[in-house]
Amino acid sequence: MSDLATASLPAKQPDGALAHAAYVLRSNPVTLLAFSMFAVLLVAAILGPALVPYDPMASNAAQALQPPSFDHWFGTDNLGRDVLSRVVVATRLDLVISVAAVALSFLIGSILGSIAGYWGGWIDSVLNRLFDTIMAFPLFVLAMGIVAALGNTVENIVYATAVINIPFYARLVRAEVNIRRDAGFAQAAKLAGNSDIRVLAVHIFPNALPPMMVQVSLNLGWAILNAAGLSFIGLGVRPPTAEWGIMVAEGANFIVSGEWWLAIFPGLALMFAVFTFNLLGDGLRDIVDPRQRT
Amino acid sequence: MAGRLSTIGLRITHAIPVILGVVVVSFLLTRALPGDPAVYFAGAAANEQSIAEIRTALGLDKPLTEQFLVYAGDVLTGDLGNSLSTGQPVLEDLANRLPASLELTLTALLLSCSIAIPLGVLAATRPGSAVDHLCRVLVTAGVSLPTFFTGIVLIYVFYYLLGIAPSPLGRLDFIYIEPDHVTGFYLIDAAIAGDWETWIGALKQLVLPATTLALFTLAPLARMTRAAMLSALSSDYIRTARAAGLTEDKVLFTYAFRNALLPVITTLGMVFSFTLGANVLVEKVFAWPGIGSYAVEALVVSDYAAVQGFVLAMALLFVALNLVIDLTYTLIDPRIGFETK
Amino acid sequence: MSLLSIKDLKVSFKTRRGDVDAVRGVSLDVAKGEVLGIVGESGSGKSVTSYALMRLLESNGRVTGGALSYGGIDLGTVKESVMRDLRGREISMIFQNPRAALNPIRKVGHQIEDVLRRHSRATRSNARAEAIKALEAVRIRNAEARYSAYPFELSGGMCQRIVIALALACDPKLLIADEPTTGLDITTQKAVMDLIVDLIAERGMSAIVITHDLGLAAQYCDRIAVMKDGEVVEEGQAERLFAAPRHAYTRKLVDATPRAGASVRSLLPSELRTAAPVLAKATAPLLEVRDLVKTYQGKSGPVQAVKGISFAVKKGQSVGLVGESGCGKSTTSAILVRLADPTSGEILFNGEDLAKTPAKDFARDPRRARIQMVFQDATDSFNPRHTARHSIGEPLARLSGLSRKKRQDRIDELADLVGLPRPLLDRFPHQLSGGQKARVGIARAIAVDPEFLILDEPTAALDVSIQAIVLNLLVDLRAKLGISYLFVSHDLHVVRLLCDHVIVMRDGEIVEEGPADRVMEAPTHPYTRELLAAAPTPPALAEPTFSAAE
Amino acid sequence: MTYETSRRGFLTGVGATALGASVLPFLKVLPASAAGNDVVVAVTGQTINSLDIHRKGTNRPSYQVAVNVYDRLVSFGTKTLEDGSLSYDYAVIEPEVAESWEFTDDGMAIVFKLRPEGKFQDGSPITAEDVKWSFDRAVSVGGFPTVQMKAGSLEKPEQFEAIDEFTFKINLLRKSKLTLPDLAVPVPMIINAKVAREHATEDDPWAMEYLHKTPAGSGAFKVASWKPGEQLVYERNDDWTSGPVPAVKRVVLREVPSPATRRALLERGDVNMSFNMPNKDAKELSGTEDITVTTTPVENAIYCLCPNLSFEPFKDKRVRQAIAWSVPYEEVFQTAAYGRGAPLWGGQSATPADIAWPQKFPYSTDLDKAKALLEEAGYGEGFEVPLSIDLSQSDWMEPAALLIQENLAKIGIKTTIEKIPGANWRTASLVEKRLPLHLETFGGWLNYPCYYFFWAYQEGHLFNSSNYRNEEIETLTPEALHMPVEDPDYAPKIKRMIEIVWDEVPRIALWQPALNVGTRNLAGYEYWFHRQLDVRGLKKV
Repeated sequence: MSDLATASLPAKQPDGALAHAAYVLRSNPVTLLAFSMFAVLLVAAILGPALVPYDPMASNAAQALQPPSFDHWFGTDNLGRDVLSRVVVATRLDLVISVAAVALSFLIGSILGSIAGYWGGWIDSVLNRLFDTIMAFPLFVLAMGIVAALGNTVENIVYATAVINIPFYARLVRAEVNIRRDAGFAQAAKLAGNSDIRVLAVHIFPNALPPMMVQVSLNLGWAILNAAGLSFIGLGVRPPTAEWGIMVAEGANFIVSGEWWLAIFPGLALMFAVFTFNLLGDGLRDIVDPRQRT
Repeated sequence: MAGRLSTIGLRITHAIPVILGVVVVSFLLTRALPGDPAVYFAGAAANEQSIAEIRTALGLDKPLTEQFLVYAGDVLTGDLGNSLSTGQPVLEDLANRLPASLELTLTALLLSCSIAIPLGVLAATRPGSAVDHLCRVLVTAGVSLPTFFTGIVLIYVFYYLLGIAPSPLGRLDFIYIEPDHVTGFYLIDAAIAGDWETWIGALKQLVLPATTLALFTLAPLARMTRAAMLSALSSDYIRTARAAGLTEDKVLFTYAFRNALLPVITTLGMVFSFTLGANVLVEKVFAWPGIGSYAVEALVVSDYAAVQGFVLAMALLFVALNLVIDLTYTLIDPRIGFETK
Repeated sequence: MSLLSIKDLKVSFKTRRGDVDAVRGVSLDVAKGEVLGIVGESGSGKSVTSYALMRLLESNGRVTGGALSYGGIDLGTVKESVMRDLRGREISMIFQNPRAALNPIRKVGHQIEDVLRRHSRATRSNARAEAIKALEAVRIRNAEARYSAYPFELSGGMCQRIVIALALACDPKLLIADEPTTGLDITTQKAVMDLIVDLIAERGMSAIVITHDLGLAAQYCDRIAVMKDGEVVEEGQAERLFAAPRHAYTRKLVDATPRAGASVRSLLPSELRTAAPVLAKATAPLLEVRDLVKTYQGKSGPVQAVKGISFAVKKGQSVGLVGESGCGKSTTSAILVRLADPTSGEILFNGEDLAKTPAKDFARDPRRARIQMVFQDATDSFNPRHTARHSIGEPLARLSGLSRKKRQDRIDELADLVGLPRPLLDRFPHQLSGGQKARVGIARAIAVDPEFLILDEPTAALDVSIQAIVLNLLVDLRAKLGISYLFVSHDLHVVRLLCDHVIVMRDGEIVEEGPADRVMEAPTHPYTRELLAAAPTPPALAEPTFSAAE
Repeated sequence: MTYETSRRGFLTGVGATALGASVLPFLKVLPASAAGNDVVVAVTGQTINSLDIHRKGTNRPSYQVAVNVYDRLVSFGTKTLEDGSLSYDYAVIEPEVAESWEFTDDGMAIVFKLRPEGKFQDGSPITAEDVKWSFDRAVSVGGFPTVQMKAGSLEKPEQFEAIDEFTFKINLLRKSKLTLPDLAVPVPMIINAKVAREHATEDDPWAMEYLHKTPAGSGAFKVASWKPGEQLVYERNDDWTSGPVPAVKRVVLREVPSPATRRALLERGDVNMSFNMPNKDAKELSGTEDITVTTTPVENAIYCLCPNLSFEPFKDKRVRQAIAWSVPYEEVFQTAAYGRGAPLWGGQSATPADIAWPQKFPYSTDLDKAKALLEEAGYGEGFEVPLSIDLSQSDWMEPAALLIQENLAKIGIKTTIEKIPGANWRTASLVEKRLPLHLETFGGWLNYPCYYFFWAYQEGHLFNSSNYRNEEIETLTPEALHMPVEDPDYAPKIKRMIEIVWDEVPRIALWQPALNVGTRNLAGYEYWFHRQLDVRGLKKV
């Protein structure tokens, strides 16, 4: 009975997720870079306010519009605030906005998508038309409309960003659930006495998570851009809160007059964050892709 | 073929509830906008009475349901109302501005495709190589740039510092006379008129905004091309084709690429509609007289008719775009219309 | 002089765990006009050998040693451009899963033209005519019309014919057929194999047939090479191999191949054979199906998948349900196990009509534990995120009402029962082999002591040697636990080994039904006869290596 | 009037440039400087949304069409300011369509003699009938034009009489110093009534639809092409009868929303003028070679911080004074205005010396005084309040608010800054007057302190966003409003009014804003109270 003896099995270590992640990181330098960049972002978000050299809100009219120097690495803005401090401190807010928005759309999208994908039928059709309707709007303009209508607060930016992302998650979950709806393990779960909802929640949905994690990562970057775009047209957070988008938007007016540091540094920070999330998405894809595993 | 036609017919029927939904949502959204357009447009020295007069003139004193019925009726007859901020009929505004947005978006996508697709194919033929990683980092960097930021930097560098680019003044420098209106696309109209001077002028204006948008759209296209090519190249029919001794070019392009094109076209469609939305910011930076900048301005002043008209136009465009994609699909993939959805 | 000569071929693959040697010094010769069969179980390196020969290895594989010589040309060192000329013109290859092997969005005629024109067998002007000729050559009727067809419009068998036409279009001298019939229905299998052999003979070609099915190889090949773990363990004439296998592995394979006259125990290697268990006589009825109808809403009107069938299963009885794909056997089993609702009809289980409870509510029905199922695809039927222990424990947790502690004990007990080493219980499905997964699947199905077990082709994806073990396990369990089986399969030979009673289905109807031996030996319906005839018939063994247990 | 005709007009009129462009094909980019000496290119950030100032919904930037394309009976004179720049002269009323006018003996009517040679742009004569129709229209259509006419006591059509072809009479409801100046503002423009009537319909008796897109005036310029959101092209009316024919033939007014782009265009010499530049650009570009920046403090205008008296802490005068003492005026002025404009803080006396308006308020930054006042009022521990600003004016409001926020925090007043979108701003701040603490700006077209007080300090009036009411102001303001400035009672009344609002500070003056215009190779720019571009006097240099 050769298939049984453990000894005759190829000497195979159980392929843990960590070991696999380590392999992906080792074999792909870009992904390693992405994870390191992500670590930097996290540090800035968590410890930012403790690390920065100046109070990001404190103005100093005498020091307004100073170019980058030893005292102010990123220069100062029109109110004399330290740009470096503001850029670093803004990390937390920007990450919170994107994470909250993505979490919200992930949650709602998952529920709606699971329902549509698992039960199908008229509820699927109705939900699909709903998603089509949202997608038929130019998404950024829809976000603008929502923020304009609800008022520009951080929460509303989060809601708007979440709403325009819901269809993407819902569609993805719908597809992932749909292909697994009649999978053997789902049927086996039913035979084991699981109700439909349990089968969906415990067996099918967790298996749809890996491709969603990739979407989540890419989406985090996009959510940051979206919030920044809203800030750029004046529908962003309240001053004097530091936020990258609004800093770029305000700094943009200073570029032509030579005060490039006002826009460039927050712009680079924005780019850095989005870049990190996008690269991270590719890396996550490699990590969660079962075909990449032995 | 009948199967394909009915698939397309089905798509059109699916579009009807979407358009209805868009009409309702856009109506509600505009009503939820803050501010009272009547107050805004009554002007600087208005008093209660003049505000009330404007409110009546705009029909804003009626109950919401009645306003909606009036609006829906007008939409059915093709009347989108007058924009308050430009003072023109919305339909006319859109007709004037849509070609500008489309010309910009299409040029950007053309530019983007001509770079992203070869890049994606190149990366797919050498997965895991340095070229692959480089492509990935480059296109990811592109999509990480906020368009408004790229736009400003490009203007600063190429116009202000280097002086290579023309002044960012919309579609045509004022020294040129706009070509006779045929399609509304300056490049096409100028070519029809044989006015190459203007053609070049229009092209120059397009370069920077189109580059800005193209940078942003490279990533999804290149990524999808790479993924689709990889999956096509690893499929059984490629092995069959190789086993039959077909040349690498034939395998790559006739066999793999055509199959990989399907998901790329879907992505292209999504990117297109996304870009039309993202135009808003680019148009603002480049003073581009498109519908995106129109919508932003309308939104800020609660210009109901303009916002609704814009949203409706975009929804129709979206539906039309999906139809075009479906048609393209049926041209490429014979299976369409035979599979259950 | 041989047409093809492989000397000490070594192929290795670069993987994360270092280099894996897939082929370790294989030497083979194919003479002109000869059909060589390469037989082996999965992972034996049989396909890799052929890909190495064609130089179509995946990018992480490479030839690390040996020589490949085709008609004097060294295939190992010749330039890629020359190799491309050889492929399709001198050496051709056909693959398993014919539908995927064709470009889905290109007309089949054009795909053949591509090859013809590549090898200058046709010009632009006569390509169409030549392609149609090539189609006609593989006995495709109405070739003109087929020329413009897309693969999705054709049946699997037709696709395989197209693939053959494509491979033979340029009159190659050597054809490599890699599992050419896997995934096809048994009757189609036979037609395709007959065609290949006829064409090879007609054209005086040589061929290599790669298959896991020793019976098939024996029937169609002149000579057979048996491969195991990247090496050829034995080589010889088909008859000789069956009659007097020299290598232990060959013997094991020969034994495990189901064939007429063999008992389930005789499939096992002789050292493992034990006395067949004694089965209690089936008496009282357990399940009775009456006028079961299932209608689907198809694209062009309703489709009847099951057209009013009736049959009964007695307590402790094992009933085989046989038919080709699309005959309605899977639909029937899904309805019986209450995963789907019938359109009409009754399912009397211990006298109660189960059809009255909708499938969606059956999960919480007290009778849920009474009827269980072993799934066909062992990989697909396990939640990839759950360990074997978790999977087996699932029905216990939901249905048994046992405490957590008791459940763990029961799982261990079950593992012992199905012969699964306990340490393996903590592995994830992808860390288990096919046979192990089959055991886990069976353990899960019997965890809550069902009275009735539906076995949906439980061995279809397994290698024959593992199949033999699993089949024996099932027989033992039936004897030990007194469960009734409904064994769903396409393979009459396998069904006969396990079942007392056989039902043959076709197009949603039962065409023949009766005791297994009677149906096998004296089929009354022509379809049953056709099925029996289509199954590969390995040469009868000189003498049964083990006398049946009766 | 359709697009086609306007385009044809554009092409036939364009002569020089069209020729220029086709003759010089090798010139890849033709900068503004090379575009010919009679073409001026100007950029602005705003959209002109109508060619008719009387229309409902016509925005401020569109008023310039009324100035450039239409004439009025009278106009203001021109004076040269100390810095050498030109400004309209409020003290001088000059003839435009009217060649002369006189008050009747009782002073209750004005009779205007029109120029007999006056011609509309279509060549038809300007008659008293046209003037009457135009004035009737302005007082009848409602909305802004009617309100503005009313400010000059021009309220009913019955007041206007066409005596004969060239004699027009206005009967006055009351004697008011505001009437004659109000005839020189853009609103009472003279429309070609014959043309307008042709396009009037029963539903639209005042030809609103027609005149919205097609001007019918007699002004110095015609509209050659108009693309809302893109550009407006003025073309000289070579037969202008109401003044000297302008020096430039065409003026292209390009709309460029981004201030940075506008600055770049001016710096690179691609345009001749950037109208209404941000203060920062004005500060940095003034003194640059080739670019002339003209900064004119806007008359009768103040940027201020308004505590709303409907809300509790602000009902107490001492709280308002405390805020007034806590504003970091100098920093605000330097940071938000880049020092462009005039300071309005640091006045030495609590009583005004003269009736100049605006003049320095008797406050400066003194946090100790502020704290003391707050203690006195019982708000020693401070309080919380939102500080609202207008999104569309965030260029100055935001930095100002941030600096004010910081200083208020120092005396214990915690503020959160609330940005309100433009559409909502007017409703919230002026109509509903519901913003507890906000920034505000108002400038009166008619340059009298009483006019400012009328709008900004009288209860219920639009710009009194502080909900301020003072009985004395309520009586003094209407008394002073129509009174001639020479009246001996006038100055004491005004001084008293100023003293009251200084003491009670319902509006805390921050500074007097300025209008910045950058020009390049261009002379003849003239500042007007309406703060729109008057292109009539421009000439290339």
